[in-house]
Amino acid sequence: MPEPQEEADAVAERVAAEALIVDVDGFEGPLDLLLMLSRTQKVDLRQISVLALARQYLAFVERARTLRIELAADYLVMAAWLAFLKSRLLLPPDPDEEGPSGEEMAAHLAFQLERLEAMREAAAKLMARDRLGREIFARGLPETVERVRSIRYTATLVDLMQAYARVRTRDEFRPFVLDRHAVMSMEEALDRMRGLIGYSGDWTDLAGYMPDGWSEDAERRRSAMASHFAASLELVKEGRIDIRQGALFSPIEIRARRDE
Amino acid sequence: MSDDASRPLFDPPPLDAQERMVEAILFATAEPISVADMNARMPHGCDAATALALLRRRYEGRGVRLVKVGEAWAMRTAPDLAFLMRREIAESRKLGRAAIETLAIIAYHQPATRAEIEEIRGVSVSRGTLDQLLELEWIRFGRRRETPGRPVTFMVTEAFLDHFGLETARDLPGLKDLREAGLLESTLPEPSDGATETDTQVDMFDAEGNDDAG
Amino acid sequence: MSDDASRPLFDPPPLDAQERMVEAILFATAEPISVADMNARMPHGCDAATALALLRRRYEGRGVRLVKVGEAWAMRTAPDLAFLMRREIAESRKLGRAAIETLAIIAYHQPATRAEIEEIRGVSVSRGTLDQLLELEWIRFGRRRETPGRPVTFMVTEAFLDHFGLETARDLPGLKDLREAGLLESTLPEPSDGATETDTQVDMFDAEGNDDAG
Repeated sequence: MPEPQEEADAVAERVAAEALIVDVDGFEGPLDLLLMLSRTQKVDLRQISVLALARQYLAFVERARTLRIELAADYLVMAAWLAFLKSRLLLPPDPDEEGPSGEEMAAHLAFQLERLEAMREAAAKLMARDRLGREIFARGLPETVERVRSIRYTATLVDLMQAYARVRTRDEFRPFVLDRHAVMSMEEALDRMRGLIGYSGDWTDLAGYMPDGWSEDAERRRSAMASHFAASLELVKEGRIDIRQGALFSPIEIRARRDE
Repeated sequence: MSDDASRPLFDPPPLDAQERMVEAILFATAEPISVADMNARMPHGCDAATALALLRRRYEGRGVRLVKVGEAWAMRTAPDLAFLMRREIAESRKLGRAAIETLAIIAYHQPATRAEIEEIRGVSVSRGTLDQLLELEWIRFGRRRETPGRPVTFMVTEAFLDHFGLETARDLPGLKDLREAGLLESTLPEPSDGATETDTQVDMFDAEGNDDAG
Repeated sequence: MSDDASRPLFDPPPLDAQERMVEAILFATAEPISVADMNARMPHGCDAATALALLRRRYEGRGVRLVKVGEAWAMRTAPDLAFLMRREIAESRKLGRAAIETLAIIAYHQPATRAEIEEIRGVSVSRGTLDQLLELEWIRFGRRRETPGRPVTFMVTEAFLDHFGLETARDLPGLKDLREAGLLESTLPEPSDGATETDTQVDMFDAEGNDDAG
């Protein structure tokens, strides 16, 4: 870059910086400010001197500080980052340093600026298009489209009967859950017998264990007997009782086991 | 619009261009617009009336046409296409399970209270289900039951009988008939000779399709 | 509609009648309408797409024209007649710079997450900005990104396309140049000078040669 140009830039830079300070609020963040500063370089963003830009930015922040203008934190964060970048760019690369080189960081910043600029231009182009309601118009007097929703529910007699059959069939399944008046489960019998068994040291007829109200009706008696018999076998298996039957069809007798 | 309207600085646009203008104006305005208003909007020297006449002819027999509303003009769809402006969304839907079961229970047990329906279905009956059936006019309210709380009862309607091709609700087949007709299975009705299944009761209990019988 | 759709009970109306119908449907509404919607409203057997092609030709060069918006179609005034319409402009809320930039970033980078928008603008995006764009129905939520935190993405809508006179998001001004310059990438492309396509955006804006609608 030729010397006089640089001097002119420096002047422009100062003027710009002063103007900028007046309305720092007008900027949409540090990147926006950087983009504005970069314009003072009057070059394509691809050729921009990031080092010079960093100097401009830091000068701006310094100036803001002397004028006691409060800068938002993100402006200060950017300043710190740019100071770091500046040192990276100025010092010879340290081979032990991890991370991106100063040049890479600078290139990325230039890319960010270019991308932001590109999006701004795209936004401007977009807003400058012939737009609906401004240059192009939709029908001003639309006619309402009436929506008539008619839902026809269909069901046939077969559907109806199947539904009824389904409900009634469910009903016939219900004995398993509800119609317990004629059925005693083994669990019930087992619960009863566990409670009673401790009192009987001698052989007792199993029929004597039938609960009240379960021996009159044949159906109930059968169920109670069956469940108590099954429960007895369970208790034998557990080793809690002995069971015996003298002869075919003779009474089944049980007693609590002694040897425990 | 320039303020010296008296001096014709430019020639008016050709008539076909004027016709386009009238077309765009009529299309986009939110209200019918008079010839005078059109002229006021169009460039100096235009003759909206003539352009309008041309445009009107152009739209003759089209899907939209130019109509005069008082002293103003508007575009309107052709009356014979009014049917397009009505969107009839006719859906035929199968009545949902809850609804059909509820309906069946009412039909078989009418007059039935809600509590009775719930007792039979074994689940509660939502207000929506009953509303739907009432709306379909397949059920109606019957007399209140003379029990505590005086609950309303539901009955099936004439429309119901009509729809299902029944003379009276008593014509509904009984449970036994249903079983004999094979309607108690979720699968197909059994073959008429009854060779494979000896007892309908059996397949009712061993649920759907266990083919291990063979 | 009819329950035996397989059997054509009636022949569909002749094509010129179908064209009238499409014309009426499009004139009756301010919103774009899809071909499927048109077909649904027209009598059975109609082919709205064919009728639409005829109609489009008919309106070429007229004061109103047929435009495609996404997958839908609409009648719109010709842009060169904007000067006639000054009175129709309903003064809309002016969008702030943040909103305009955010909109552009979403349009050109879609689907874009909030973090990506912030990355490009270098400043956080206020909730209000996105709300404003959502309210205008110019942006909508896209699919969540399958990255940690599963951030939501934003996309532009059909109303956006309609407003800016775009047929698809691929027709955004300068899109091709921006992509070739690597400016739609998240990082600086490798300085290989070839400016070869990189694949990140390809899914959105793939079909390069979409025939420009006049």
